[in-house]
Amino acid sequence: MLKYIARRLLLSIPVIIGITILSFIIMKLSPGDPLANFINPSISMEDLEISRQALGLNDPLFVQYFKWIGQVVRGNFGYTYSGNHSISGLILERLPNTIILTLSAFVLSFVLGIPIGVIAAVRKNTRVDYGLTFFSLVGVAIPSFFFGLLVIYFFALVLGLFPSGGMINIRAGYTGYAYFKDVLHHLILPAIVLSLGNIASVSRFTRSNMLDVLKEDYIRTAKAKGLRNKAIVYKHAFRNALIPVVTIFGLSIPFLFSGAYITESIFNWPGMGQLGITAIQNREYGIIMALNLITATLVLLGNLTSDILYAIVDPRIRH
Amino acid sequence: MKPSNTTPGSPLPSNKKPLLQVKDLSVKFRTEEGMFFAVEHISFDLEEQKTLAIVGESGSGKSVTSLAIMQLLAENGKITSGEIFIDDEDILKLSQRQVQHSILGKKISMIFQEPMTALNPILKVGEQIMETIIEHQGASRKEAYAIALDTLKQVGIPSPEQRIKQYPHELSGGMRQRVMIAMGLVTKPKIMIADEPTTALDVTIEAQILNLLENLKETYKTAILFVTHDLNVVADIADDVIVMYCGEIIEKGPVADIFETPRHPYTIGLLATMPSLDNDNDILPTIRGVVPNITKRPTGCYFHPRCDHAMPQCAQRSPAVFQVGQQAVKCFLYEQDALGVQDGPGVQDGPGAGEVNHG
Amino acid sequence: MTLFKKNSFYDFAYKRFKKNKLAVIGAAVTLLFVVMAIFAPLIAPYEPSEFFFVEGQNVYNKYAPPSDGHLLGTDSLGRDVFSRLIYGARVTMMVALLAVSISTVIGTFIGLITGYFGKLVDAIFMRIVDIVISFPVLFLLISISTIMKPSIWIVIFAIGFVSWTSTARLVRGEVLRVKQLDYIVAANACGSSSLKIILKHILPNILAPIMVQITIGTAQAILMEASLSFLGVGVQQPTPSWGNMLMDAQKLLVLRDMPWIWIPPGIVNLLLVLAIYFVGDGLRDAFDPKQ
Amino acid sequence: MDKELLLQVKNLNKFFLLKKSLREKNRVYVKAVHNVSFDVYRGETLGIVGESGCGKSTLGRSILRLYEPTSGDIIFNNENIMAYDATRLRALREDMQYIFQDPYSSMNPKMTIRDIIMEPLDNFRKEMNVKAKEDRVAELLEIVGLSRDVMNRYPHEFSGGQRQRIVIARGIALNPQLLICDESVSALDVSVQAQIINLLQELKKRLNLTYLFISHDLRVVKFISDKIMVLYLGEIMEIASSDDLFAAPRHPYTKSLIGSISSGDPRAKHTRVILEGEIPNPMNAPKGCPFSTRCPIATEKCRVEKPALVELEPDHFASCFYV
Repeated sequence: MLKYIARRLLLSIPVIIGITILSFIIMKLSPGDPLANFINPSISMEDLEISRQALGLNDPLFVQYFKWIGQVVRGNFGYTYSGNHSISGLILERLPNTIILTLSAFVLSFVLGIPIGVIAAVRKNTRVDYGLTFFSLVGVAIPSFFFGLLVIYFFALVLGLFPSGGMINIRAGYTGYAYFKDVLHHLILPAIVLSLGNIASVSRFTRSNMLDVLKEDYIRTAKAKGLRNKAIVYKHAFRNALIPVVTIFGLSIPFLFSGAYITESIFNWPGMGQLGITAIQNREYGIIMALNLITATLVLLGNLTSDILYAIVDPRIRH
Repeated sequence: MKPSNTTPGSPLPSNKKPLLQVKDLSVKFRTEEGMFFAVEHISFDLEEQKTLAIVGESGSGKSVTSLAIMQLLAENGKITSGEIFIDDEDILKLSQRQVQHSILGKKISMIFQEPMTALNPILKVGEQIMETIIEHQGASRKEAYAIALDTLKQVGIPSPEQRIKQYPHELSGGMRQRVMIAMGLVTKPKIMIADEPTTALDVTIEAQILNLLENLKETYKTAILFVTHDLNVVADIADDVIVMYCGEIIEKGPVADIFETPRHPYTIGLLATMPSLDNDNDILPTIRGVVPNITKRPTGCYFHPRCDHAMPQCAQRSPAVFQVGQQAVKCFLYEQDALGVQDGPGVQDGPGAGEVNHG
Repeated sequence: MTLFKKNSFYDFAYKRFKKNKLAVIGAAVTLLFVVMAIFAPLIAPYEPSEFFFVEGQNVYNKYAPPSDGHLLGTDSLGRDVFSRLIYGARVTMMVALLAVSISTVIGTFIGLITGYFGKLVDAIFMRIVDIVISFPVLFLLISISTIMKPSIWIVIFAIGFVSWTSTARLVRGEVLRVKQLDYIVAANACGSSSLKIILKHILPNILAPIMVQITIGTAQAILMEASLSFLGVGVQQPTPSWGNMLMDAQKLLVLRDMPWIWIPPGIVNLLLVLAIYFVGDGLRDAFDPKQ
Repeated sequence: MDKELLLQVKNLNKFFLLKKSLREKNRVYVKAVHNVSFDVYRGETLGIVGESGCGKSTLGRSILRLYEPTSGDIIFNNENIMAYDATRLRALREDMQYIFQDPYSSMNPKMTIRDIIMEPLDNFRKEMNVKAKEDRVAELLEIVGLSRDVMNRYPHEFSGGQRQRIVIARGIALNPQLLICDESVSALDVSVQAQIINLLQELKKRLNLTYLFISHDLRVVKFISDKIMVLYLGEIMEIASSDDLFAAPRHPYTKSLIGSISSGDPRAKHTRVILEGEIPNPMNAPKGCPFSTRCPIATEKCRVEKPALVELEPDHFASCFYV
């Protein structure tokens, strides 16, 4: 078991390095000179060259890469072109908000997706199954921004049940429990929008796994032993069907981070996604790369956790 | 004895009451081309502490029969007629819950061909044995554990205290089959169905398992319905034999009679095609042709296109069952001479084993 | 009448597919959209970028509600929403199909090579796949779109180059499964070359899951394109795309009071993707009769 | 009758690396085939028998170099094919063919029977035109007892026995000298099994074939083979002519193997010999004689020292200290 984890960790080292190289390449390929934004017409070419030297922009690429990586390891992603804000500061400010949103969506996807899939599989070829399957397909097929807009339109604008955006009611200045309640109130719609696609894929995946497992020989054995349906479905089938579902824990993380871009921008949720969108509009490559790198690392960690979980739930791998 | 349209009850007059009685059972399967009979109007009895072997080639309906008794047919299979009595109770009339509660695992248990896939990979073997005891005997976990451990000892598993905590993949094929058998016996059912329990095993392990089954039958006083394609195994283990072909019982009788004087041309052919250790011919006797697909069965007697003794009537209608000595045979050859007359195509003067369609 | 060689695998699959109502409806709807895309100039009443003016005035007829002249009203620049919707199908389909072609070719090639030859090639390529999938798709797409000047072609290549990984993983897995079957060893035993084994024995036997993947991939590419365009880094104005037609709905006023501008493109987008998913599910069931 | 040596296997080893490690002593190998040597004469059938994990299939595939042997020599028609490069190895396929156990998976389901049987012709008979090849396919189908009408059909339209006939037709398409049959009748029903065994017997005479017949079924092996080799955990236990082996088995394993099969006679019930214990995991194979863990007559010597394969009588070899 420990060996397995160690092996997985070892394998992710080249991947981490690859991620940083790819991030670096994308950054270097970005058009325009990072200094171009600051060009003061009064600065002479010589002075510009000096600052280039100072910034290390004339070094060979690999030297630049190692310098950059050295900074990144220390958590330093540089500064924005405009306003000279520390990028890590900006991101740290946003990171918790994104985590609140994605984590809620993550929990929702599995808390709702797994039971939906199980029910559909157990009630195979009934109306319940057809209904749930259709719902899942719509969930996978609907563009998330369109669903977001629909949700805002109906639940915020027409019915007025929830706020249409933001994370807190700034004017109210809540603290303590009231603050928590206010965030929750703002969180519900974006979390639903962000998780819908994931709920749908989780339930589809669970359903098909359940159906596969229900056809296994050991289910027949369980039936032959005269066990109750409940024991057959939950003890024998469900636990086996859950094993592959663990693998999509990891896969759903990039999915949710991608989705956060759109959800956050529609709902004005002050997270990394929204920061990213603004960065794109302002061509802040430093921010974009930092975001890429951070999310890629989070995703990698997610996949790793998911692999380890897999090994924990499946005795065949554990040994 | 008068011919009947279905196979008669036990060929052996006996005052023992059968534990398991299958009467006129038919099973249909839905395929993409329509509904077809997998098993047609079969009847047989299984008596206390006897071993009844159902033997047949693929597509003969032998496994379907055992699954139908356990009500474990696949979704596209359906029992269309018949009765299955266990202790004088027609279990087809019971609700699913009643069958689960009072029949399966309690009065009748089943072991399967592939012990690897038939055991749940993520549950410890002990747990899988214990749950049956807890379900049917209301035992506590502690009691169940003790019983499970004891049963593992009974089936000859070395160091059961360790094995009980292991997962199926940690055991060898032979050990897994022993676990399956322990699982089937742990509630001391009166009937056990064994569906090709040794087919997936090596010869030396097969011998061990067959030996074990025979011993356990004595200890547990269990009757066994043994489903197999292997006539050698039948010779070793069975008291009575049912030979199936295309979903029908074509011959039935005590094992010694069937092996000594097989009556149905198919049974004769089947016994002759086995390569034997002391036969040194160059060419094996064979049955020509192939088993027809379930969707393309011929009219009349299903065997007639492959039969060397086929008569015009064989193509037209299905023969009735005739009693010849201890054997019941579904073949027109015995129409005139039913009841104990020996001049059918027996081994002596009929199409003897050695003569069946060489090459 | 059969489209395929009698009794072949595809003949059976076709028969099963035809029996699946949802899949047939999905195929019909998809076909309808394809026809719409091809014959857009004949169906659309106006040019997609044609500006309309308020009658008798030199002012754009902005945000006009649906009327006889403009079936679905006009947008923020006074363009006919209905016509843009129809031309949008063209853009959407072209982007999706080309992107899927790219990802399928790359993914299949890499999957075949890594699965068949294994060892070092496999280890290297699989790490590359790990790297690429570690970046959330939209992040990568956005990065690529920001580096290069956004255009339809960039969108196509970006989607194609980002989404080959799932095809590659699928194909690799299938190759590994098929590779150990006896008929591959048999082909080897009767002297067939590796190239012949890959092309004649492996590829035809993994085509079914690849076709399902193409279908699903097309649906996903449509969604990706729409998302990118909605965020302003995909297909750029004035070219109409179902995604960029919804950009305006980020304004509260449009969202609340002018549903004709954003609901129709959203609905058609949903419909098409849903239809393609139905086809994909139908194909999967038709190819795999066990289900 | 002069016997012509067709195949000679010398000290063949095939190890599978199970646990990688940079240090040799930490690596774990499965010795699937261990130091196997035997001769096969032209026109002869050598039966290879053993239980699961004994390496019989690995041996069959290694001889064709479908698996690359770890070491040893394979001399076929007086040439050591271990020295062959890829091109010559492919050319060798003309003379050595392989028939698999499972007729369901040994044909590409997307190809017609015509294309399946034609594949070896496509590879080696480039001079033949399509018409000639098609005629040859028809001829082959007739040889194996099928009609030429089946050419345009697909494998799934046939029963197991018919499929095995088709596979055999493909196997003999190039007139090979050696045919390796790997459990070729094991998956078939009894009545069909007899048909295929007869077909193989007939072809052997007609085409002057030599067989390596791999099977776990002692009855079948006895029936079809001239000479039998008994394998256990990758090593040869005994080799003898079919009659000798059954009449007077020498190795304790052979004895138990023969004893453990049923007599097939209900009156002679309970005559099976029960060999206790299980086949050890090949990963932890015993140090000495591989059979020592189950052998009724094993001594301390057997557990530490490997007995050599010795010729007890002419053409009867066994590897046991106590024969």
